[in-house]
Amino acid sequence: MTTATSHLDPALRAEALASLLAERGLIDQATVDSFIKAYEQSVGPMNGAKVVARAWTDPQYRARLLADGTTAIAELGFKGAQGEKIVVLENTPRLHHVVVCTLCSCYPWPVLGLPPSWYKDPSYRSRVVREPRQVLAEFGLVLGDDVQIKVFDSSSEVRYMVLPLRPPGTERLTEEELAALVTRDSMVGVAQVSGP
Amino acid sequence: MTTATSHLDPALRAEALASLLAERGLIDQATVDSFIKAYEQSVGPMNGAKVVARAWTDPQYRARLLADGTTAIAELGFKGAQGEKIVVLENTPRLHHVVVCTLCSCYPWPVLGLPPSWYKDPSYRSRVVREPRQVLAEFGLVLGDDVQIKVFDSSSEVRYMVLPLRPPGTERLTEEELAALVTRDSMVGVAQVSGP
Amino acid sequence: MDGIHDVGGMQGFGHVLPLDAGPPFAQPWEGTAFALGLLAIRAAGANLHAFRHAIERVPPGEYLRGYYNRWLIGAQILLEDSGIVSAGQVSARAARLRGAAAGEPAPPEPHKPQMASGGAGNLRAIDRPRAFSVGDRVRVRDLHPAGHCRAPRYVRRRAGLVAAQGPGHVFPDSAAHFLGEDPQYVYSVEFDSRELWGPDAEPFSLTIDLFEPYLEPAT
Amino acid sequence: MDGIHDVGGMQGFGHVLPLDAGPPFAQPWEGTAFALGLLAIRAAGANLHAFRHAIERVPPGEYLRGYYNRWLIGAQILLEDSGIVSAGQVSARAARLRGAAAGEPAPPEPHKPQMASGGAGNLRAIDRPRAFSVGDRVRVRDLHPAGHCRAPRYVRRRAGLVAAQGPGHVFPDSAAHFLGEDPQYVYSVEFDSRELWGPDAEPFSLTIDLFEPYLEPAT
Repeated sequence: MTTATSHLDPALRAEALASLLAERGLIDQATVDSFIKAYEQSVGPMNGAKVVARAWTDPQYRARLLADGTTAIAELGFKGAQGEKIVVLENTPRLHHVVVCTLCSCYPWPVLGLPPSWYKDPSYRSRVVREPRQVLAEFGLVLGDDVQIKVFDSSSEVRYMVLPLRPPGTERLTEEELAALVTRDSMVGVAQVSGP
Repeated sequence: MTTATSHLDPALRAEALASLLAERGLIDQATVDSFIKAYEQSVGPMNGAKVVARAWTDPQYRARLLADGTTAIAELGFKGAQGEKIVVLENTPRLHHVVVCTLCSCYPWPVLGLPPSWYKDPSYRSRVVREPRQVLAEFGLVLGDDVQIKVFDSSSEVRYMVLPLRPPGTERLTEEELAALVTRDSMVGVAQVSGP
Repeated sequence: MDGIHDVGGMQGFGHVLPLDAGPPFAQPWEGTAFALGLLAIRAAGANLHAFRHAIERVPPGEYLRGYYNRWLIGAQILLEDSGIVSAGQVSARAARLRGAAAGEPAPPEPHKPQMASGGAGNLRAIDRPRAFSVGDRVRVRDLHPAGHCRAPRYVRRRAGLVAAQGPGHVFPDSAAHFLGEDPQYVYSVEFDSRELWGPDAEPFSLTIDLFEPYLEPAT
Repeated sequence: MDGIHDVGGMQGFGHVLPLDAGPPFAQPWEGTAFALGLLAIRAAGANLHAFRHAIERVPPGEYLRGYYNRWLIGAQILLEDSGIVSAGQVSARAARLRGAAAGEPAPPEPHKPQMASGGAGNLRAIDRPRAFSVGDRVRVRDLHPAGHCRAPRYVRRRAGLVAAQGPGHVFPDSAAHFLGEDPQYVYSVEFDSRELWGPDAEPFSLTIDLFEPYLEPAT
């Protein structure tokens, strides 16, 4: 074992590593800040929400999205790291998809941003492949026995995004209003989209 | 999860628990001290060493020990918790035994006392059932390819103790002198006994 | 329970610790923790299996913080299960011991579990025939218990030979949950290392004690 | 590597965390850690698989101390592997940042690993036929690799159906060790929950992407 094993406060470890890399010219604060800003401001579930809203309102787009998620998502301008190949999983009233990465925390960054804490936690990762119905219920999503559950464990560079059910009572909403309803959790498959 | 999960300094947790149990009359300092003293002073590998030295010098005892370890060990006065049934594993020049408990840290207390740190550590527990030769080499015990290794994972209340090889050059030693050579590590199977 | 305790064959724990012959208790609190564990077992129904299962339920991060830490938290969980202490009490008492003026919750209602016992210890005479003989080829069942179980993951679905017939024994899977002793025969089953770890494994044999319900004839 | 990262099906981690939509970085150091990881990958050979494998080698106790902690230590391990920093340097620098007048060891000799690349990303055209078709019944091999591997323990030795043919893909088991891209076909394989967890399992299906070398025809 290296002394990487000696426990350090992570904030201090980050500062020490950053300072060593800066001396080598391998890091500069502007680059660090740009990475942070990108995922704090530009890349997040609002991207995926636009994809979902478009699919809900444009049947041809929906067909393209389900046939080739990567390309259809790129139409809206979303691509980049962790989005080399994105497959979209369509929920129906009788079929519910939920996505996990048991081995690390793979996640479709271009459409959903960085994964939330619960997705990266060993509890979700360990349990959703063994007792998904129970896990979803703990999250507040109680599915009927007539709903089939498909769990996807993303273990290659293929990334998965769920196309949730469009909630009833949203027939008159615009695409933009629909996008505002779509939550990150619904695109991972641990929640459904509620009406306005 | 209960708040048992909230991290406390273990010394403080021990003090808090002891104080709560004392209020209920479930613990008193004299009993605590007697438990500690027993395993600090009376019960330890010196017991097992006496068993080994007797087996090395008394062929009939050796035969009884290998046939029924529990009874033969009790002849020398050693019994009690974690010694309900003890099986003795005889090393030979061509066969080496090593003992582990992968699921917890089961150990033959009456003959060896409480387990040492390395025995309880996940590294030993995880690795010795997968790469015992490598683990023994890390401990400094390099066995020839002509020595067969048998690993015992003690997962019931049966406890195992290794009868190590008597080292050469000890023909004239008394039983007591022999016992002084026998180490705890040799009775778990991670070392051999060296001559005087 | 497929918990953090089931470490057989796991990788990544690094070098073994040195063969250090230090004292049994490196620090005073470890001795207290040891005694507390024994007294907790006594107070909570004299059930060693329940204590082991409590240790298995120590949160994984705490489990890996050392033996007497998990032993101590295991004792606390066992006592919580029995209504002898509550977690809130322990936290509050700890805060008070550190000088905080914290109030303490009322003690819980004790409900120490009881289980009929066939006698002291774990060895039991069983008056039914054994299912397996020495030399029989057996396979470890593909068990997925939610509760206590003494068949580690690394032997499940693997085939070995019965090397010895062990004693009749209180069944941990039942006893740990205070559901009765349900005595079962134990067998020492020997596995070839390549059956466990593939053709590139170091050559050795692994013997482990398995309860009759864990085993089925290997076909 | 059968490490702490392979948590699928493990028990004892407790309730899931709440569906909290907090900011991406709960504390400033987490953002720094995130960026450090990306920059460490870049500095150490642009190999995401090697970074994943570094995270797998984070000591288990540290691994369980949170995502950005393991990400950060993974970055450090990757940089140590490449001779860009040494662990002693990091500790010493940390001590100095805390005000200690500690000397620092000399920087190590960089030996950034190189691997020929067939292009950006991980998707690759493969000009040999596929071994499996949609609908084929396959079994996950009983793998015991010491290194990086993307077949988790919970699917090994289990049989499922090929649900989709995925892309050709750089093989993580090779690439993570800078041994070449060795592209392989990916398959989405669907398992019945009872095949994974026994007859009492919740009814559901589990689909996972597996590389061709992980699979064999199920008999």
